[in-house]
Amino acid sequence: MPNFIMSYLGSTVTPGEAGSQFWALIYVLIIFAGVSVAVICMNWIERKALAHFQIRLGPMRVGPHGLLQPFADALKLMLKEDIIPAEADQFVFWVAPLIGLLAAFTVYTVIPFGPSQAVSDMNIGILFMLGVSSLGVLGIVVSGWASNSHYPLIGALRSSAQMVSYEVAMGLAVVSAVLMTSLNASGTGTLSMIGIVQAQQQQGVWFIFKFFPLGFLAFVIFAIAMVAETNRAPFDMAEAESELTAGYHTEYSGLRWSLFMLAEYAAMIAVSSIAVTLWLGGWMRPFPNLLHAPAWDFIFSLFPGLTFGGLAAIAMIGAARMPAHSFFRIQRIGLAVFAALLAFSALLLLVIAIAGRSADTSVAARFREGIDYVYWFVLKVAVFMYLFIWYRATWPRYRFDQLMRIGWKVMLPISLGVLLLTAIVGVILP
Amino acid sequence: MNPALNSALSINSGMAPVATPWFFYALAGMAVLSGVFVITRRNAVHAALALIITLLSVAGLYLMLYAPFVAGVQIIVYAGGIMVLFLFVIMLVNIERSSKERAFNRMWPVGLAAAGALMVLFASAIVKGSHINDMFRDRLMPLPESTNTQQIASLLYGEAGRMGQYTFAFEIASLLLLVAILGAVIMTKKKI
Amino acid sequence: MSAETNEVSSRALLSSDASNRSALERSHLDLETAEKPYLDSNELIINMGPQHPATHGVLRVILKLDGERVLGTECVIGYLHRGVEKIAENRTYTMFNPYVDRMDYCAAVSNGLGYCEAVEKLLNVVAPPRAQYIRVILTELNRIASHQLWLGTHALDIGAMTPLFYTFRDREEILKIFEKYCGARLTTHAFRIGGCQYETYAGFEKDVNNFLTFFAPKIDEYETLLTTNRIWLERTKNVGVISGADAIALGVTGPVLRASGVKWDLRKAQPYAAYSEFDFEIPVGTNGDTYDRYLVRMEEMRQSMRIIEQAVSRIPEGAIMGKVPKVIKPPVGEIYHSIEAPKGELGYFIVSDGSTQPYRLRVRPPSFVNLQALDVMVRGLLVADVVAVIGTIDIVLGEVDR
Amino acid sequence: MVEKYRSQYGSGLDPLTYLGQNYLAVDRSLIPDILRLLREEEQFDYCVDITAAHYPKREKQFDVIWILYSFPRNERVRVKTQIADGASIASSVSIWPTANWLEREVYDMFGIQFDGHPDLKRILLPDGWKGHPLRKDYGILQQDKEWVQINLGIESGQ
Repeated sequence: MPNFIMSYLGSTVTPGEAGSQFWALIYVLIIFAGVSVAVICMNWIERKALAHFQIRLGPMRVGPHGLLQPFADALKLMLKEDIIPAEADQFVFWVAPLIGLLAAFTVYTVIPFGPSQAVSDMNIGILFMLGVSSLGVLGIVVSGWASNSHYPLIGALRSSAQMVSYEVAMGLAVVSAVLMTSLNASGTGTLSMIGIVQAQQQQGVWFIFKFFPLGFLAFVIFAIAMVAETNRAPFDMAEAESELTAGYHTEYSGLRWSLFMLAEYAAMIAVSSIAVTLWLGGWMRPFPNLLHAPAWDFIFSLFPGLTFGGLAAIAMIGAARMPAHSFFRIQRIGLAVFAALLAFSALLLLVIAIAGRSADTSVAARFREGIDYVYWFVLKVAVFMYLFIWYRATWPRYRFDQLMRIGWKVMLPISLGVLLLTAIVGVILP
Repeated sequence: MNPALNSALSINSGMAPVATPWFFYALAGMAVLSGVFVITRRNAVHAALALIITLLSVAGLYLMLYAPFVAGVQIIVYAGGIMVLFLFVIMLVNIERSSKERAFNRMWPVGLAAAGALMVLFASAIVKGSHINDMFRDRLMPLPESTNTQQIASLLYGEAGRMGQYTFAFEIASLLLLVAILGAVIMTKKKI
Repeated sequence: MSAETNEVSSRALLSSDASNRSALERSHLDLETAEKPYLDSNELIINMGPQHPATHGVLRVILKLDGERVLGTECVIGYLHRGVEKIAENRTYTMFNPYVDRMDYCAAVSNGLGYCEAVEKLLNVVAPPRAQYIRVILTELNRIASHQLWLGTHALDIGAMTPLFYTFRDREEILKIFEKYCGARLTTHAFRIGGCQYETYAGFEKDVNNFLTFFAPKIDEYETLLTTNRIWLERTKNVGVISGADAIALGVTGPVLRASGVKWDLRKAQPYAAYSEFDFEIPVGTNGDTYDRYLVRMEEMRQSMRIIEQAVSRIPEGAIMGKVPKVIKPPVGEIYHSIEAPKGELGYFIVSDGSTQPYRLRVRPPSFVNLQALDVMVRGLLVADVVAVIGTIDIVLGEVDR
Repeated sequence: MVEKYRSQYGSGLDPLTYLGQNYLAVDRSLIPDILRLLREEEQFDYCVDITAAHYPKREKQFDVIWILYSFPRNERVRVKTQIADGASIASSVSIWPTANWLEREVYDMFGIQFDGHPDLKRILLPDGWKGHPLRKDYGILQQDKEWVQINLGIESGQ
């Protein structure tokens, strides 16, 4: 058994590629659980961050600082009556949230959290991601139609038009990044997600800085298009609550509605992962080529532990600063326990980092490496998730025709131009 | 292709795909069944959903044929793009009326004949069975999964210093599509 | 929308009759003249409201849509009708006073001021100067509060969540002053016929001055969020345009009229209370679009602060209650008195038959009349703009339906 | 100004002032002309309000009142006329578009018909409601019980 585990840990390829059904299944489960937990965390963070943007406190009642609020919400949504409108198309109404969810989660099969930390490394990874994530719109369109109601229908029409238009600009931006992968020594590009990150590693530069400002422009276009693609503010036309009450999911309630939310957040994480992989060096830590000494490796591998330590400290301060009133006692204890858990994780991570500091093939070193990869990847994705919240708190909503105009008349020409220039520069420069 | 990936690939090149017949029959059955649904469902949206399932199963079959690029394009273009537009249009059509109309018009004998002919073709290919490789021997080309995309690219655009076999046809096709797009825009737009 | 480009400066508008005439020619604003749908597609009839997040209460707008384009609208109102005018006929003048607060509950003080002044006029008494000053201060504070509420909800309608909370934070300070002054926050019933019932509490001036220094940077804060925000500009510029002539023909008043370039404010045109003693400007827009209305209201908040500042510094000593009989029995006659409420001209038409109860009391609600312009403003726009325009007219359904 | 029209229209016009506010008592037959004149010639371009009052004991039961304002003159004037129950009066929607809803409200509350109004129907009360609440013979507790029972499914709205 240890040998079996070691055989995997020692592998340099993804389980899908190695043909290991067992490990692939484990990975799928880990990712499914991880994404679900991430969505729950995101739910809490979004509510808290949004609240603080808006000078409120946000959830404070369920658990210390509302930490248990997402669980309470989930419980509530699961127990809520599941209403299917009488005039709705029963089957399609039932299947629509599943389509969205399926599309959002399928994408994760090719997201590389590390060189071997992915379910599979598909040859056409990025194409697969774009294709599958574009299937998510089917769920929205179909749900709007099946509700047999005007507002959802308008929401569905809006979102289908919006997603189809922004996919074009998004695709062109992606292609310009893919073009850059071909500037290796071998002169062959790749569509594989892992290959793209490795290309950045070999070229020694994140693609966001490559051919400045071309890479940056492509990245910005992608960053805008991905907000439109996930129906988030300021492009949340499909569910604009002040215009269409709730857009495509107006008629949904309970668990079905929560599936839509789950799909939306999963899709947000997925597109952020694409952006990170394509332009921000994926799992790579900052300056892997510049600061490549083993000492630097060690210093950077301390970051996960330190991050958790910082979180633990914040939680601890929060517990200490709670009012000294008997009403808050249980909350204080809860927060302290939470802080202790975080601190324990921090300790564990630090121990692993120190134990695996030598770059050999020991279990600890392997673990340390894997943790590093996942940590840096997740950190970069988290920045994007924060941006999503920030956008939502700051900007008014675009109008539908303005959105389309920007998509077709601004983003598409710019991304085409960037693509052409990238190709030209790529041919001339080396 | 970067060396790291190449070395990675060499590890599993001997791996046989798992449970291939199972996947094949499941996907093929799904494709056929939902294909039947496409033409029998009176509700246009149901038919469209069935068509999406057909397209996805076919994409799965492409994957099994070591043609991931075609599979990806199938998903992104047909399932993702065209079907969304289909649904878009269907939603604007009066569903109540169309669901009352007869699903089959008088062209159905022709359709049946065409389907029968196609079936005979496939059957003959299957009957030849083990000789199937003989049928297209001159076209048979080893297409390992890893370089499939690259080979398509070199067919279309050519490799360094050599024009691709289909570059001209490819460009003509894209030009044709461009003309079609412009035509559609001009026909529907009152003023540009 | 109206093709006539509207460059009416207030003077040009006041002197020329031609622009008004053109408004007359296009004055049949019924649904029959709705625009034709594009490519003969089906019209979509949508009920917006009465339960809808963006209709500010129980307004129901029936939208006739071509896709997302609005071909015509019809407002269905009356969901909040409480028969205020009928109630007035069955209450004494004093008893009716609190009822007016419930009409425009966002600007209860203004409503009370209008009613008290109307009855005072009918009685032929004048409130003492100190009472007038207190009235001005509170009314202007209420104008700021009303505009804050408008700004928050309007921004929320357009999708900006955050300004709502900022404005509510600052509105809270005003409500605190109200609460300290008369014990109520929303439906204040601050004034009595003949003056004010309550003397200002100790530290009133200080509180008001504190508020002014606190609030001045807050307006800038709102403006940094919105005024030059690109999305905000795109969503509000050239949306819901109404020309000055159209606005007059439709009886639109208040900031909506001023944003269309008509420099008309009852505080200047026919000064009431103590307004003639203060120095302030009337902001005027040029385009009559949603953005101009936004700017006008933002500037009005600043001007209100100017008025409050002057009033607080010059508040005279003296009585706060005029010579009003215990039982209010105005002589037979009728009176129309109107004030500049935050939403426009708020008028009271009272017919007295010499008894203790009004024989007929008519309220001329600004929201009701302004709402009529919605149809003109949203024709040919998109659904999203309907929401923006409803927000920018600044209606309060309590006042529309009464 | 009033003198001019008085000579033109005879005795149907009566200028009055109360508490410094001017109003014209006008005979019903002259209303359309006078309103149009006020709008076109005298620049009363803003129709502030249209309302009515009910005097059940009079022969002509209703006062209909137009409150007008002139932007150029900064002046208000009220026009008042008396009409009998069931009689109708010319609509002024073609003079001031704003009269549309105001007249609808007068119709809703008093049951006064306006000839030539594009869409004269109830505005604040529901369409099928019986009675006109601001008439003096309509009690303050009175309501259209039948309507409430049918449309709201409850015994009484109070």
